[in-house]
Amino acid sequence: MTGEFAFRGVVRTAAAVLVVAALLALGSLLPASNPLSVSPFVVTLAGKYLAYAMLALAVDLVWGFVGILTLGHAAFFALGGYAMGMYLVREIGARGVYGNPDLPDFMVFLSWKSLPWYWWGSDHVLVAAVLVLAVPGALAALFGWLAFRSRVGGVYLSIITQALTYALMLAFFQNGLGFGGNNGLTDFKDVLGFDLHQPGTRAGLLIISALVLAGAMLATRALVGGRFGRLLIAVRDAQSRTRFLGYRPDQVKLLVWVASALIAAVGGALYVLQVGIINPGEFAPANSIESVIWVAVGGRGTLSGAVIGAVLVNLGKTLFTAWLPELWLYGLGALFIATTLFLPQGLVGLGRHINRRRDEVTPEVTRPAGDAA
Amino acid sequence: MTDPTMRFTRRDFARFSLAASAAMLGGSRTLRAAPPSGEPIRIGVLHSLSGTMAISETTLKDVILMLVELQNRKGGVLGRPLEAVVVDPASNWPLFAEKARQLLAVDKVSAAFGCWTSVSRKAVLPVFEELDGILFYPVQYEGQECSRNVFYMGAAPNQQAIPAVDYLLSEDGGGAKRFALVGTDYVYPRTTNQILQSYLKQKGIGDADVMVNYTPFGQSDWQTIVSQIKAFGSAGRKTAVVSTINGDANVPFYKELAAQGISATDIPVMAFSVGEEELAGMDTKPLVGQLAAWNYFESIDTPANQAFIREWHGFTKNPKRTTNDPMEAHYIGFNLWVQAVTKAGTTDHDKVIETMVGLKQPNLTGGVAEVLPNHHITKPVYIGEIQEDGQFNVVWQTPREIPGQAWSPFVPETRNLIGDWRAPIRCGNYDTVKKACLGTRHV
Amino acid sequence: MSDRRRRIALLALLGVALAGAPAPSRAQTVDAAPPVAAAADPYAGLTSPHFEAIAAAVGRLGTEGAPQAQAVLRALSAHHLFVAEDGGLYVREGESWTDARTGAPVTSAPAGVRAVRENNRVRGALAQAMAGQALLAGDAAARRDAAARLADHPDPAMLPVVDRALATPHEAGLEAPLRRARAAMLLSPGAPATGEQAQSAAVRVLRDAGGLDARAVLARFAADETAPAEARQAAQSAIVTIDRRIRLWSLAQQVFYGLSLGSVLLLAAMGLAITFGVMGIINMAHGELVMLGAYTTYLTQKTLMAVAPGLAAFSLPLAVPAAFLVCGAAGMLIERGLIRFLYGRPLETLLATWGLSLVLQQAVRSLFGPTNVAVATPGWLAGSFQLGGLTVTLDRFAIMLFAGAVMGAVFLVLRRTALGLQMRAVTQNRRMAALMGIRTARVDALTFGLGSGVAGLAGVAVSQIDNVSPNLGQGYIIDSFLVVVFGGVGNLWGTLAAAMTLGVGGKALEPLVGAVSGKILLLVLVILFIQRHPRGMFPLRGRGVES
Amino acid sequence: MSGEALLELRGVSVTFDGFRAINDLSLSLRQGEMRAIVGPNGAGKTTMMDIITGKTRPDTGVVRFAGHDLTKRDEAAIARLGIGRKFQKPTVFEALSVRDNLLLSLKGLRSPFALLLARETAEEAGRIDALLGITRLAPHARVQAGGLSHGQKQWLEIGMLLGQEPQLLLVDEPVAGMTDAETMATADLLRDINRTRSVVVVEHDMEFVRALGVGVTVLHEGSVLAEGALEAVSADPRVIDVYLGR
Repeated sequence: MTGEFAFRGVVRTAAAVLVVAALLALGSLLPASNPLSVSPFVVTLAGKYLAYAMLALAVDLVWGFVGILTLGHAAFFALGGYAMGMYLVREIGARGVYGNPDLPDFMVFLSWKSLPWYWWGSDHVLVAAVLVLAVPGALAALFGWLAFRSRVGGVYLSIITQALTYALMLAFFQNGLGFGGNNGLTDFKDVLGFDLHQPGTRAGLLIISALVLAGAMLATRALVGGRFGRLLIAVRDAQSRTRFLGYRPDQVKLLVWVASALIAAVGGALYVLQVGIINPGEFAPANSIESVIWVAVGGRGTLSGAVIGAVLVNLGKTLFTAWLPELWLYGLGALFIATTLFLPQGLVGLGRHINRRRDEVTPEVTRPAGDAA
Repeated sequence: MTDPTMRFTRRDFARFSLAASAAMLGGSRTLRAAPPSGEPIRIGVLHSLSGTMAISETTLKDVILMLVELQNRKGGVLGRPLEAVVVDPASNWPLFAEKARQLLAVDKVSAAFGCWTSVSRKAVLPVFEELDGILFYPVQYEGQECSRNVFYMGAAPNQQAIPAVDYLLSEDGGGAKRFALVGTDYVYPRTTNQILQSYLKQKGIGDADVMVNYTPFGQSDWQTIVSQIKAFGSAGRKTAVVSTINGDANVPFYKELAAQGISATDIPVMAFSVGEEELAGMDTKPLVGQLAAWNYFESIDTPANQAFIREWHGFTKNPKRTTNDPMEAHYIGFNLWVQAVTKAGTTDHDKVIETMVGLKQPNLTGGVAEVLPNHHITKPVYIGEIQEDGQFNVVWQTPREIPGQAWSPFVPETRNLIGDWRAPIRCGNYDTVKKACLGTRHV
Repeated sequence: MSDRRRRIALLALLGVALAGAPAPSRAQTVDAAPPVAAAADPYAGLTSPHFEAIAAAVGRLGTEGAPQAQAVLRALSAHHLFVAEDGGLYVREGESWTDARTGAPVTSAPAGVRAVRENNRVRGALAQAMAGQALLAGDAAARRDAAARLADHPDPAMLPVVDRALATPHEAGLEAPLRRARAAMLLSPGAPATGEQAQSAAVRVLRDAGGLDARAVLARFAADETAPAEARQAAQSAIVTIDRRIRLWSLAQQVFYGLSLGSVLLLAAMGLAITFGVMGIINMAHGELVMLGAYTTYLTQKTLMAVAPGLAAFSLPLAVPAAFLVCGAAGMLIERGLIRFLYGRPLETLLATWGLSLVLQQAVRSLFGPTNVAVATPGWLAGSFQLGGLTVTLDRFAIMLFAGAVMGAVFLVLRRTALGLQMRAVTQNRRMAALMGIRTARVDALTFGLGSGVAGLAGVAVSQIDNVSPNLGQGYIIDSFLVVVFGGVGNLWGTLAAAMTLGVGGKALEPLVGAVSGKILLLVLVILFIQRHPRGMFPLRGRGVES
Repeated sequence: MSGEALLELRGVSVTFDGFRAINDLSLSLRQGEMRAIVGPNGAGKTTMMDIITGKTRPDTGVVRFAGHDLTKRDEAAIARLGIGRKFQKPTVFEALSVRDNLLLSLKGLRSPFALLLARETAEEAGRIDALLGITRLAPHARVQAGGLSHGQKQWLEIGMLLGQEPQLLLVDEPVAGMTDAETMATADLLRDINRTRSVVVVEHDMEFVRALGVGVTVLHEGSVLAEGALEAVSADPRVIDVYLGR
């Protein structure tokens, strides 16, 4: 049956994520003398990868299963990040450089007198949590509703998603907007009273990220695994046919689109918690494109592939920017070219190719017609 | 799974930088003092080698590599060789934070030299404070910051912007009565312009005579804005432009100025981010007479500067390669650090930080840079006019070095703030009125 | 302690203030009795280390003249004027020295010479003085330029010169600028008292002349309390008149800006309209091809400078074919080496070409260094000309024409040539075309080559107005895609319309909401538009489109 | 003729930039009737289908189905009213197994939210097996539809149509590219279906139409040229004219 193998893969990958995360987290709590100890640097790094994996998962959900090539998903990621960032900034309170209990530093030194209204409540963790989901969700819903209702598809959709994130980037670059302009939000102190710089907190955040990611993977698996998943494939490959069967593909797409945006948003929130800075750069179209590439490298339409791709590509980036600062871009570029040329189905596809069984099919086997339009 | 790879990295850094320095030393293997020995002292180089900022930052990476090579030729530091650990944050701010963490936590560097944009500095600041590292920041910036773990080798606003405006107000500078403050929309221009506006008010320039305009990064179409400036200049009083436009957008800006026939004698443009390096990428003929304010110019004729330029050309094997202000800042910073380590007899971060304040290092223009208690330094200010050959002709300079102010007296919120990292204050943002250290960052 | 530092800072600022202490402006020095020393020797000022004195001396040479004045001024403007320790002034021609004061050649090189100091102030005075000289002695063209210069930079000290020029017989073309110059001078500070009539007359002259510079003079005059009230009134109303005129023209100006921005977008997008629009290849390396074009221009210019400096002015015309060929070849290479394996998989193409763009950027970075390279603007493209109240900048204007030409050429290729026919055949029905014996592979390569070549042409244009750096491409890729999609994929007219709409729209919004918000607004509008019209402004019709 | 019209088109016209694809077309179909639509290429057969199924909106005219105005509804709504359509080129979900194709077609759940939680019931399984039987695809139930032969795909699509349990089936050239045997079998199948449902068949193949033995409507240039029994129609000189271009 469709993607059965892939879905066994999902469980396995989720488990692997949990185990590795747990090991790293524990290792980071050991004294440095201990041979098994893990540098806190590695922990934050791992946390960052998992956050990216959430983004990749979100992209795979819409691209791999509904055939929407999104070039703007980082927008939802970043919005979730900003929502979390606002909360963390408020947490700093009077400990900022200017000791101003009400205003974040960047507002003080650009002589803001009071908080803009949209910052209201950002100091309550619950409000923040709601914002993390609500803002990107609402944007996705609005955008998706407009786009799918008027049947915007193919590259047109891709390009306007890109335009969307590009517009958001320009907007957030403006200092007038009240989100710290180019500098963004940073210099966070603690979350819920836990000092963000404590190894304990970091380990905890890593575990949480792993749990959330694993949860998201299983949730998406349930989403695409069941009867709804069949419909998704149907919509992806022969949209108009589903209409004549009485389905409304635009509703289906919208549902998945919003769900995907929410996953990305949560990823963004986790990202900010662990990386400690969010700024308009996160909206850069390049980031969205890269997230698509993670999925492609891992294997489109397999969920597990998205996670694997995200982790591996970013790991590679970390290593190469350190090993070969002058040359790493060649490596990265070559990687993308090679994957598309020689691994059309990504690493997971490769793995599957190696131990392929008869009549075992994956969504990727036939080219989605949806792509070409 | 990441841990072992990290160890790889560490070993690999060693391999990389050995290879690198070997390559660099190249011919120079012949001349050497007492060869340094023992475990090398690592210093980090945190400059973007790719992405948008590579334009400016790659050079600074090379400068540090050169200084390291020179120092090793002189016998290293504390008899141990120096080793530069180069990473590429790729003009990506979160990556800056990650790389900073790597340099401190994994490579255990004794000091890091890096960052260009304010946002990159802001991104790494928490990391350096958390892991108690040392960062030497080589670029002029907006001020309003004073961290224990950062040494600000570039100009604070009072060491660049204010004197520059004073020149424009002076008769020699054209006695400007109207000012167009044009900048890219990010923190440095915003803050600088805010400071300049209140300064101009003090000088009796009304709001009506000040025009402020912000453009996005990489703005490439300046037609409208330049024509606005032109119109602004037609009010019958001498007009000048103060440009805080970010490096990349300058070329199209100046091209448009030239195209619309605005010459330096009509409306001079005073730039804070245009140096020799940027000019090297421009057709300078139409720019002659346009102004820039820096603490260093390649054209300043002192023995120290001559020697430095000679080294640089030798090191880059390119007799045309220019030098600029941030490079001098690195030169000063690096030597100050060497002094501090030598004086403290250790690379221990706390000891080095303690030792830094009060150290003096001759700069390349015949003056002396002294490390102030607020971790800024004293700098002379020069105003240069662009010449056909892409160099600056110094037309004005401050009578003596100006001490850097971390907090601007022209911003109401920071009027009473000072930074002083010596006992007993030990605070980067000390309120001289409340007699208290604001915030809790540095406790 | 900190207070001590504060005090130092204040001292420093004080020093700064002193350094720039107010000194009498040149106009005044001219009218006031000249400094004692200068009276004897008009050149004395030049030897001073102070810009003020130098400028004053230059001014006086321009107005009062002196035996060697012209030669000295020329030497100064060419940086050939030197001061010796003994205060002697010398002109250096190559290796030979002459005494500036007498013009007599000196045998031995003078000791301890330094160039006479220059800055904007001196250069300004110099330009004035030279203008004065030219007005009396230059040829027709020089005289007209000089008159215009004096009109735009009125300086009462020059009044006698202008009067002399007016008195001597001169061609008709010179009358107007001279009158304008004279009027402007009469209204400028330090002008001889001429009475209210003369001033009002001058005001009228300037009002009819119009333009920003005239406006500046009038504004200054109107603000001057010492001037007679009626004349100031007249000046005020004149300003209003001029402003109205300027506002009218500014509309046209905005349109011009919009169109010129539009043509840049058009050039950048046209290549994409072929590769993406016609072939359906999402080429993320398109921007990098534009960059290659720009670097080709740079290389062409550099080689010309090296081998035939005389031809340097023609570097651009030569760069056009060069860039087209280089990028076209690069394009075919990409198509053969990469894209042909990915037909029917547009998204993989996107990813692969994205990777490629990274590689290309880094390659250029390694080859040419990360910093900008300087591409000079040839003289014939520098500056601008006035069209009524419209300032037309030459480089922008040229780019408009260029864009039009390229557009036309592309149309010809697509509509009138066998290749174009085959291209359309292949893109519409590959199998059928193949069956009809069209070598589709070859056509693909050529089509992509054409698109890439056009991208290269865009690079040539962009090199004239923008950075030439490894990041150049990044700045154009998004806009290009937006233009093509907005216009309707596969429709060149659409691309044209979209580019111009975005250009003019952007420029119309910029003065209203600012550059940033303008761009954002435009993006949002485009998004909404595409959601109303999912296939852009000019959608392709017919059965084929659906699938 | 007895029985009120199930499907009725009255004075329907539609133009695609200038070209009149359907020109004042009127046609009505009784409950339980099977009708064959014939006509040369470009006669507007497919466009007519598009109008009925809501893919194309008519410029003028009335389209009613069992009392509902179809011109106001979109594809999905019309399909839910009970009109099933089979395309000329068989369109099935190639990445899904035959069984999943049928499962998706089954009448019932259509809202995405409902589907999220839905599991396959025994009753549904039964219906699927039945359809597999009818379409002779039982052996291939788990095969990916993309792997089926052309004829099998045609049948699968018909099976999906039945799964919708529509009152009216629109079948566009069902036997294009079929072997004679398959063609005849298809004819039987359609007659079968017609026992319970109304059917409109668009077909070139006169043999097939004859085999169906039903009333024929001849379309020409977007409007009805002739209507009636095959013999009568094929005797009609205008029809011969159109077909043989005499």
